[in-house]
Amino acid sequence: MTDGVKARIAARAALELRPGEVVNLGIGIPNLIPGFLGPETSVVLHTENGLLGVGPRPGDGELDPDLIDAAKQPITALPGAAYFDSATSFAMIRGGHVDVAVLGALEVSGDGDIANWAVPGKDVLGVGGAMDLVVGARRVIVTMTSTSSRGEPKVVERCTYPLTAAGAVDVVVTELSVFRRIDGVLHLTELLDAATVEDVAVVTTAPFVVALEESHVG
Amino acid sequence: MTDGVKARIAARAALELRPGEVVNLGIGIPNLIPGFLGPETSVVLHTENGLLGVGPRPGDGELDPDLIDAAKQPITALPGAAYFDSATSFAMIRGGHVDVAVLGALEVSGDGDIANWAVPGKDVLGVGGAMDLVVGARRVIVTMTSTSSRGEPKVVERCTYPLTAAGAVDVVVTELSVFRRIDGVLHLTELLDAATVEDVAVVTTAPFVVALEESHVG
Amino acid sequence: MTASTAISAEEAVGRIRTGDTVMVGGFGLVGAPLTLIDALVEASDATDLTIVSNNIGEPGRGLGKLLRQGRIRRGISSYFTSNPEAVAAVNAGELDARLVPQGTFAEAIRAGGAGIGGFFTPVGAGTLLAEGKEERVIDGIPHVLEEPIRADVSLVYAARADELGNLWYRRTARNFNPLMATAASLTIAEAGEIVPVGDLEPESVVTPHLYVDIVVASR
Amino acid sequence: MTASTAISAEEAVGRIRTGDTVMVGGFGLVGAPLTLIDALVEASDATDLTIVSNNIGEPGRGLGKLLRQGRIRRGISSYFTSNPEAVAAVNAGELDARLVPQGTFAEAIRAGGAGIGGFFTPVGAGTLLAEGKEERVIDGIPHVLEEPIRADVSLVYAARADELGNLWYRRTARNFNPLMATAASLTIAEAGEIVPVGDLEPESVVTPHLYVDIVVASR
Repeated sequence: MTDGVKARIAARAALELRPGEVVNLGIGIPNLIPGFLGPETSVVLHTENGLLGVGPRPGDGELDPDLIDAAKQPITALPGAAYFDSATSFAMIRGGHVDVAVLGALEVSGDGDIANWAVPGKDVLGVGGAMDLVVGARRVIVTMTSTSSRGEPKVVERCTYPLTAAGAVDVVVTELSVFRRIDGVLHLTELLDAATVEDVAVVTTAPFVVALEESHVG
Repeated sequence: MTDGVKARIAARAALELRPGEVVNLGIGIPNLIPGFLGPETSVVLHTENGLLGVGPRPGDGELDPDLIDAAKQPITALPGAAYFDSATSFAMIRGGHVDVAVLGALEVSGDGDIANWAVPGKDVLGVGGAMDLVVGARRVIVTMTSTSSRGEPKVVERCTYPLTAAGAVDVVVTELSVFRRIDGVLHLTELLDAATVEDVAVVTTAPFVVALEESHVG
Repeated sequence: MTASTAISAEEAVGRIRTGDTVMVGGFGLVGAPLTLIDALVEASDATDLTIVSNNIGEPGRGLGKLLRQGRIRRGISSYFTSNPEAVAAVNAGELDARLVPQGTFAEAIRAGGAGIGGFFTPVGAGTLLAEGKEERVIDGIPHVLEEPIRADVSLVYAARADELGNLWYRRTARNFNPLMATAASLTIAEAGEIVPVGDLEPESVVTPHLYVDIVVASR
Repeated sequence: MTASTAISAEEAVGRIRTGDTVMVGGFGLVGAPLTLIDALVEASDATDLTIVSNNIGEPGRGLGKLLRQGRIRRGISSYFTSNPEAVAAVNAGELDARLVPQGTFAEAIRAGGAGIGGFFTPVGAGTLLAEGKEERVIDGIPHVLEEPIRADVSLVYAARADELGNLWYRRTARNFNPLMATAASLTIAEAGEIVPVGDLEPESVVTPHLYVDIVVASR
């Protein structure tokens, strides 16, 4: 996956976020989203290690060893920020107070099941906050490429990797398209970057309804 | 019950508190205890409405409408105090972080059962923090007169009033004596104010072992 | 979401509907959102309310006003006794009272806001207040299963709010307010003072703004 | 009780015994009590330890040092993966790993300190991490029952402590520290700075001193 592909997915996912929403961004493509929100955005970023009001990456003179995000990268805090402990942070998540979680995935099924933490046969030794976020956030947006590095579909009929949660995903943004789960059914609602329905169907094993809306990009 | 009797019970109960302990005081006789601790005491008072480090009653110019104890009376806060919300306050209590609760009772049984919140046939509409305190505090000290206003024993074989908790009481201080539960058995350990074992036995229907220690008072 | 600071107390409590469950902060009248309660009393006709509050005010004060209007059908509290008129209403069959130990009351509201489906506590086991509740012995100690408490609307009081809706509480006026702010579909905060964004120290914010929908200044 | 400030880091960690369960604060190395960990590595021979910490340090840093000494028998964490040597130790059968979702991990420690006997959470239901746990459908949503987590000793880090043991945390170095301070039989706090009683604002104290047994200054 090239940086250009990642950036295009992040740019499209950024359009899903509404003014004033509280959003938690996962590692990888989601972490590129702030670059597409603009400096005047009213979207508020939450990081599960204990901060509401995440600001941009620090400049050289601004580095603070006590200020990191959940990816353990240095960050800044915006005016109006608040710090809290981890139980409080996950109470926010599990209690439905975080509006949106954007995260990557290994697989998403047509039923909204998501697998994004463990690969069978490999070590299953890190889950972090993934399960809490996909269960708790009001809207779950997955950003990922349409196929794995081995070319296998990632929007699948049934997840083969261990689940993070069942029925949790609302929106999937890939380099080819946007899928939305509407009344429990997967809908292809937008084609990106000149992709065709056929292009999407070839790399998607989940059944889906084609219901194209007006495009948001380009 | 005269004020002199109340004060003598409070004075004796104050001797049960050890330096540095965190203590929650109930309404009535327990609230007289600070007067017997002395200004240099290291005992720290907790009030369940959200303060550790309760100070003396305020003088006329010190009254603060935002600063009350659980009896809704005005208080002050000492240097080193901390405020917290009610869930945190009761997490302290239930989690065993409050060393001692001192409270009044209608009845205490030889098994350490306590009834101090409800009278059958009357309204059962106020429990407050009583159940949390007797279950959670590491040591529960009951201060009360040996008999009710109608002359009925209050240290009883079996509580007749609705229980606050079972097996919770460690020490009972009345105007006549000190009882301690040791290995689950009620022991008469001290006679107060020239009372005799006979005086105590007459107003006590709970079975008890006589095991007098050296007196702490007088 | 971030909070709105642009509407009046009357408009804010206008969001309360007949039949709603409403949480109201405060320990007695300390930390109670008196401006919002007054607006509810004077400018709303929502009735048949379930009130979740540690007390039902005092006679003719705070929630005691709403009680006199006969608009409270049910109360969930740890201490009705502080308002003799609430006790009288229960005895007259006009108020349905659910009494909860104070620590369980606080913890159940926290659970309601924190997405916890229920919790076991040793408090109340074996007493009248455990009747009808699932009991379980854990490590030799009897526990009862308590359900989370949630509401349609929470009315809370904070000494200071910033324009985003972050809240800071003063002294013992904190009490149930931060818990109730988390446990309702709509949280309306009354603030003694509304300060610009950035004026509250980020480490000292007790209720981050994502819990607060509307901020109204105290009158 | 109020805390003692008169003993050294080495004496403090000397209270840890072979076979103990020890909680260690920090998210990665941020907010980790590095002075106390170093004292445990250098001046204690307690072994066969169960470590409760979000991560098992990094290779040769923080708890990673204790891991290299072979003194950790069991880890309870949400993310072992941040230390490849911990992963290798698990695969070699030298470290017994219990993986817990991070929010459940935090909540279970809070429950341990708060006298809660267990709680139902929707997180993890239907996944590998729910295996062996009681499941229950509440309001149509599958939940799992999680047990509280407690320890013999907690090692936490705070930017500031006062001489009574009240603690204040800076920025995201707060993380698991305030929770762990509540959930052990003995809580040892490392403080960046120890200030006189009265210097911390009472509304800003995050860990009141009744949770803290010993305070040691960072080196």
